[in-house]
Amino acid sequence: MDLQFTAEEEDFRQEVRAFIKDHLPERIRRHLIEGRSASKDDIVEWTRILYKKGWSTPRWPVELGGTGWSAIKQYIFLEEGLAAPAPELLPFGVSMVGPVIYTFGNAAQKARYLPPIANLDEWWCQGFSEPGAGSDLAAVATRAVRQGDHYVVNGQKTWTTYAQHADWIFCLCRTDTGAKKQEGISFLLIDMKSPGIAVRPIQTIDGGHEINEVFFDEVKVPVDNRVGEENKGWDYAKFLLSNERVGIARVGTSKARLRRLRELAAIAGPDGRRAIDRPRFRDRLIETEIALKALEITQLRVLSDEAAGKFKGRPNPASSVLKIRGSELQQATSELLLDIVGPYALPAQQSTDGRNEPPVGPDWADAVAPLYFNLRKVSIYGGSNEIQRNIIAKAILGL
Amino acid sequence: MDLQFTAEEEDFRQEVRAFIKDHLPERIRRHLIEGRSASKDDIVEWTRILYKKGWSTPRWPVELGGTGWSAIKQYIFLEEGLAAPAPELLPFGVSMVGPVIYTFGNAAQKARYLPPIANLDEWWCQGFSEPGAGSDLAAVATRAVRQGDHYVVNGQKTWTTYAQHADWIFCLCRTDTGAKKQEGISFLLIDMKSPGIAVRPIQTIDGGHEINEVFFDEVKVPVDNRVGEENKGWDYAKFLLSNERVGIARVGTSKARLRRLRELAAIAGPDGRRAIDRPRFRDRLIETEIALKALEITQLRVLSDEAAGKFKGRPNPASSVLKIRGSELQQATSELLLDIVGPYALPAQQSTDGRNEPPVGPDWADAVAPLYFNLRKVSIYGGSNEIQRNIIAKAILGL
Amino acid sequence: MNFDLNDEQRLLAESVSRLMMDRYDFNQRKIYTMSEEGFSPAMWQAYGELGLLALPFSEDDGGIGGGPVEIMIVMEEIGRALALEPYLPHIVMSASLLRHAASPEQRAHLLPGMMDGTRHIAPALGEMTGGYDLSHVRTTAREEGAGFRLDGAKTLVLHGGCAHAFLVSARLQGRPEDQQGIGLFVVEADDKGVSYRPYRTQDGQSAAELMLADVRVAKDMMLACGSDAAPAIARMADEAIAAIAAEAVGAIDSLVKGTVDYLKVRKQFGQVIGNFQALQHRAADMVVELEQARSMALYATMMSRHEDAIARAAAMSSAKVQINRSARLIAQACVQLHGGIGMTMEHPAGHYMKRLTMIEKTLGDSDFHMDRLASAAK
Amino acid sequence: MNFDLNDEQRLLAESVSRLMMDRYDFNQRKIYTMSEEGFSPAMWQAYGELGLLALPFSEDDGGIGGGPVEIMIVMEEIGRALALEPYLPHIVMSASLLRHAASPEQRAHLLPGMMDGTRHIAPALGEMTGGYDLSHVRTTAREEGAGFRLDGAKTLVLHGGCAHAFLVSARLQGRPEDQQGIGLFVVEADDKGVSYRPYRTQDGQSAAELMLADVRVAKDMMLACGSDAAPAIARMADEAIAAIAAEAVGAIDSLVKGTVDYLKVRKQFGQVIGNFQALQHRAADMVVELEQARSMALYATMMSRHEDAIARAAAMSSAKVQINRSARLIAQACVQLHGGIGMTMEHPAGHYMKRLTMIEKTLGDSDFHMDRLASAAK
Repeated sequence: MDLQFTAEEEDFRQEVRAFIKDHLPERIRRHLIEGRSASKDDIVEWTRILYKKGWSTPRWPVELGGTGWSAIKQYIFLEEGLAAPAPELLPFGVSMVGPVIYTFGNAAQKARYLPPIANLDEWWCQGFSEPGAGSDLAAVATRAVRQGDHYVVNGQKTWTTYAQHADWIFCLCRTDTGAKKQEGISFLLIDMKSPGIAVRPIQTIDGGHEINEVFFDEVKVPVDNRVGEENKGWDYAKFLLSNERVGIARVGTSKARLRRLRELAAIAGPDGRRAIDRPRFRDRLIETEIALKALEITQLRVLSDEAAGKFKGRPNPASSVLKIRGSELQQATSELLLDIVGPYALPAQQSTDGRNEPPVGPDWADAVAPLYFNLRKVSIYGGSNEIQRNIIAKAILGL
Repeated sequence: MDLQFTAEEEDFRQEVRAFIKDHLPERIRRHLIEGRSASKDDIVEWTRILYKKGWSTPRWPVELGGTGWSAIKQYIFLEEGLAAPAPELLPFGVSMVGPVIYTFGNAAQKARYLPPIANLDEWWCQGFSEPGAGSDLAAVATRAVRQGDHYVVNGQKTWTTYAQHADWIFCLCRTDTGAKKQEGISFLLIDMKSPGIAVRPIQTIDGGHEINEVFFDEVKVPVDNRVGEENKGWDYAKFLLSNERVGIARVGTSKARLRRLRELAAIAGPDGRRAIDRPRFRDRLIETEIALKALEITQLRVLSDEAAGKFKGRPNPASSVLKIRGSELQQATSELLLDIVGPYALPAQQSTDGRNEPPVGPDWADAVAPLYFNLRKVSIYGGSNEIQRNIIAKAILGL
Repeated sequence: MNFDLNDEQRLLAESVSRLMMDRYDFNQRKIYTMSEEGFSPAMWQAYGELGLLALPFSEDDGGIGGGPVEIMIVMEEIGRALALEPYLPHIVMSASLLRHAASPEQRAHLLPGMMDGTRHIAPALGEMTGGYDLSHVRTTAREEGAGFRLDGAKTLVLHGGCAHAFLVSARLQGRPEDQQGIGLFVVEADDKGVSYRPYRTQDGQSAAELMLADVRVAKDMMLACGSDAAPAIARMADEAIAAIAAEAVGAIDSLVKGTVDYLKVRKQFGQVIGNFQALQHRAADMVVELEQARSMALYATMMSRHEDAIARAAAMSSAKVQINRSARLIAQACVQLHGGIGMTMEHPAGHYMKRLTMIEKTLGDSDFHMDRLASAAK
Repeated sequence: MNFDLNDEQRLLAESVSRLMMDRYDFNQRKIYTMSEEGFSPAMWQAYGELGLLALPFSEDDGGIGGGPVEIMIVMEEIGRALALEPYLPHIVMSASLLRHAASPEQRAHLLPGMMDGTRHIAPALGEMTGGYDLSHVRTTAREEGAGFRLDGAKTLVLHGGCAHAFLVSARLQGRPEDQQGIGLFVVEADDKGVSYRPYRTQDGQSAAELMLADVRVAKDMMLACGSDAAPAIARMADEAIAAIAAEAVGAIDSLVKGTVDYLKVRKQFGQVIGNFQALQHRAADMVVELEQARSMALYATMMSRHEDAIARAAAMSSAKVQINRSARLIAQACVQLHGGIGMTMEHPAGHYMKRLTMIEKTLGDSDFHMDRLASAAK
């Protein structure tokens, strides 16, 4: 047991940190540190900078453009990016459909789809959730009917993040309605420019537009766009979902936000008082810092266990903690921001009024309530925290 | 809507308070305020003082010795007793079996059993729970087989509070094993001196001895000792349980404990610091006070609704809160005590060593950890808080 | 002690409830939010027709003479409907200030327009440097000629954009943090030197920053309390806390009901999700929080006109802490139980969360009130 | 970075675990608690045979040279078994003090008896007026003749009743709260003027109050650090926090396992209660708390010998706060899930709760450590 980072790992951290410092546009960093979302252009710009460095698909196999980094280095890279903060790599390509394609796809699919993911020349979105398939993800109702060398797809996907930007969508579609729920699903890659696709924005309560409904009306999809075998799509979906072990806790994001809170808390507010001098706030801040430190160690334990090949085939109890505590702590940091801002949580974003006046209250205040509202999602998506508790109870505790 | 106590109610409060002040032995009050349990002798002594005043069975019908007080006055009487603090009336007689007897019993039973309850000449205990019937109270396995004018009882009861002091036990016994779980149960009054009864103490982690197992081995019980009809005992049990609406929250106890905490927090500890000057402790104290104020109002609302005959036949949402929040707040106050005492929670009661030295640390310190341990029971007994949440979900929310 | 409504109060509750039912469904509300005012002027007239605008004013002043219980009844229905009209600032708060600080003549001058709905009068008390402390006043009022000259700025004036006049606190003497020396002035929105910047708030309502530069106010437009307005302002804040607590309870109650209804229809894994015990218990916990909040709103109502300012303030701070806690816990739980749909603008749940979050931030957040209670306890 | 045990460490864990399995079942433990010592002297010998008593001492001193990971391994097994032996105070804590503050000659004098299990040496540092602050020392050490004269009292000396000698902090100069001027002295239990009052603690262990009245200590029985013992005491406290954190994790882990097992066999309403989703989720929450506690115990182990005293203290305080929180939440949840049986002396659950509650109270409760973190952050 060696609980320190090695010198090599520390060197690597410095290298990553220096690279980000030198190459991340300050405009983007500033935007993110205020709790605002990265724009499409920001993400594309940063991904291409990383691509040039060879860092845009770090977990992929080396022969496909991966870095060959150890799990710990992957973690350090991820954390430094979140801590900067830099935009996150768009997960739908790099972490989701990319691994499915290089694991289960054929040679033509790999050649066609992987390079544009790496350079973000093509933007992907995820077509899993449906109105009737939320926590019960296998309840897919969208149909794909084989007609010659095409499938004809009809149905609806929802909660589709960034569908408005997307060139492609990967979809779970039901290809056999007679089979059991988890069987009879196929994994299709669908060009968003296909006739019959309509995207309807869903406005969320934070005032943002991240998610959409996607409607499929007699959409023709070449059979060549199916990954792997027909009716085996659920296996690929499970592979995809289990792939997102590290990073889901977003420890780096929460750390960056806590650092920001420390800074803000040390500045006197308009009333001349510093938040850090309010014992109730200070105690909650410290308690959140402690919980986050614990989660960070938990995350390192999971990485170390993975590297050591432990828990093969069965769930690591520590990994189950990542999603639950990680989402809770992201939310907790946004609540601390909400509490530090005081009455200036009230004014809504000036930009929505089309005016260009200075904000009311501190210049970071208008992003605070929207961030709080927005982050309610992290305990809902990616398997709600209720689903996570079911998983712990059943898979880990055997209840 | 009139949210103030009436002048008459305020006068009544003063009368009760003055009576308790004048008549409650200081030795008993001191003992209770330190968080220690009342002894049998304390309870008997205080009950007889109340009996002389006509206040030992306040909720009973006036013709049987009740006071005829309004619900609000009942509440005031209860609260003043808990706040003093005075020993609580032994509930097994006054609040449990007494009402069952005067509601469902025959004239001979009323004449025989009620007067000794009122003066606490006879000590009752409750034979409901069994090893296999905890939350699932109707799963009674103790058998009573009719043989002529007797039942022969075999089985075991557990968690029987104060069985070691008891003259009588009221028991749920299965008299028909063929019927559904809730049917086939009878309500028997059993003399604890009957041959075949054995009481085994259960020592709890607080070091106290409140509860017991009671074993029945071929115990003969006259049929005359059955209350009401054979096989209808579950109805009487439900009546008994629903009778304990007010008081279960023990708002008065928690109030008295919070007052005590305020006093203790204002005294410098051995390290020269006052707990009230520790912001974290102070905030938790204030938050608990606020929650308790809310619960007190909730309790008054329930009383007012009852007096107005609201929610007849269906549960009052506010009443469901009483058990859950009431038990949580009792526990919270004991945790505050645990936190105020610091390292002097560690030494165990000197008295158990048979020594007679002054305690280590403050003279109230040795009772703190046992109280904390002991009060874990209040979220378990009387229908665990999990059961209470089931009740809210099903009976109130219709889930 | 009795918690029952009398016949008149029951009637009031029913008529407000019916009005909201008829004219405040979710889609109508959406249309109101998109209007220029950010609420419905027609509804404001309807409030007037029901007598709600005259409710808190005494019969001597031509009002209805409703007390805290009546205000509670109205505010609870407003909360239930997520109504957008400026009833809290322009009626409850302004009426309280005028009741405690104005002369009968001043009231005779100001009230008729408020009661018939033609004039909105907004309290403008908070300042950037004061946080939630309304007795912190830097805006100055200097006697000049036959009146006063006001200079300064007021912040977060609720529904300030549509106000015809403001009740402005300004300092006649002393330092910004002094309790003494504060006067209250009626400033017309079109007075020279008055400018304001209205904006929307996160909950779809609106507020404004108010700037006063060399604004002349006639002597009789200083309220009758003279340079001792702090007690009236404190009373107003306490009454307003009781009112907003009732609004919060109405909103919470409605949100919990909607969530429980959703649990009964939303199916996953082949059954309604309300069958899942973990969700049932979460719903049960919401009931506990709701009932605790309801009790503290009642307590606030009961104590809001208590004569002992210290006891009153302690009660109000306690109530606000409980309300803030319940609002946050329940809003979070309800959105969670709805899943994604609860985060969309298309579903009411998120709108309740937004209003409840802003209620937390209005009239003192929990840190502010805990501080008040802690100093009082010292 | 790697969290795996090496082969030797794995062997150590297995052998301690086997010892506890063989000799520390629940009934045996009950017998040990009823003995005069409050633990098992035979077990202490068994610890010695396994090398545990020599574990933290350096090879130069004749020990095994185990580091914080080895201590963590042993303490975790002690926690799991609820073992009663004074390993924490008499080995972990005393060894740390001697490592940081004694001369090789002093160690040569003191260690053999500790390592072969014949002598118990108990740190006696806390004082009534100091709370958890071990650098608060009123006990005085005055130079007199060829040695020192000690006067004062020490409180809550863990397992002080069976100690053959004490490591006593006493002030050579300065005020009680000064960091400077503290010396550490070896005081034999049978020295003239030494008296103590042993008592049981709530968790079935024991402690003692130690009184020193005109106790003469020879010059060479003052540890080598002279009048600058505070840093050594602080290091000891930090190492002890790492050790007790590991004990807590062992206890919590065992308690959670036992509770989950109980959920699988206890039947109510015709099924095992582990089928009820609300209880499943409660169990899942315990896993989350357990893993967080485990991570912070590892962090404490990692940081316990960090050279930067400020960073080290912050890490230890963070770890203790997390451990205290997890210990309380999990103990409460586990007793609740057991129902009545969990509150009886006949079942292990309550005993775990008692030990975990006392662990909260040892080496600083959460208020103490939050205060430390808050002052550090200022």
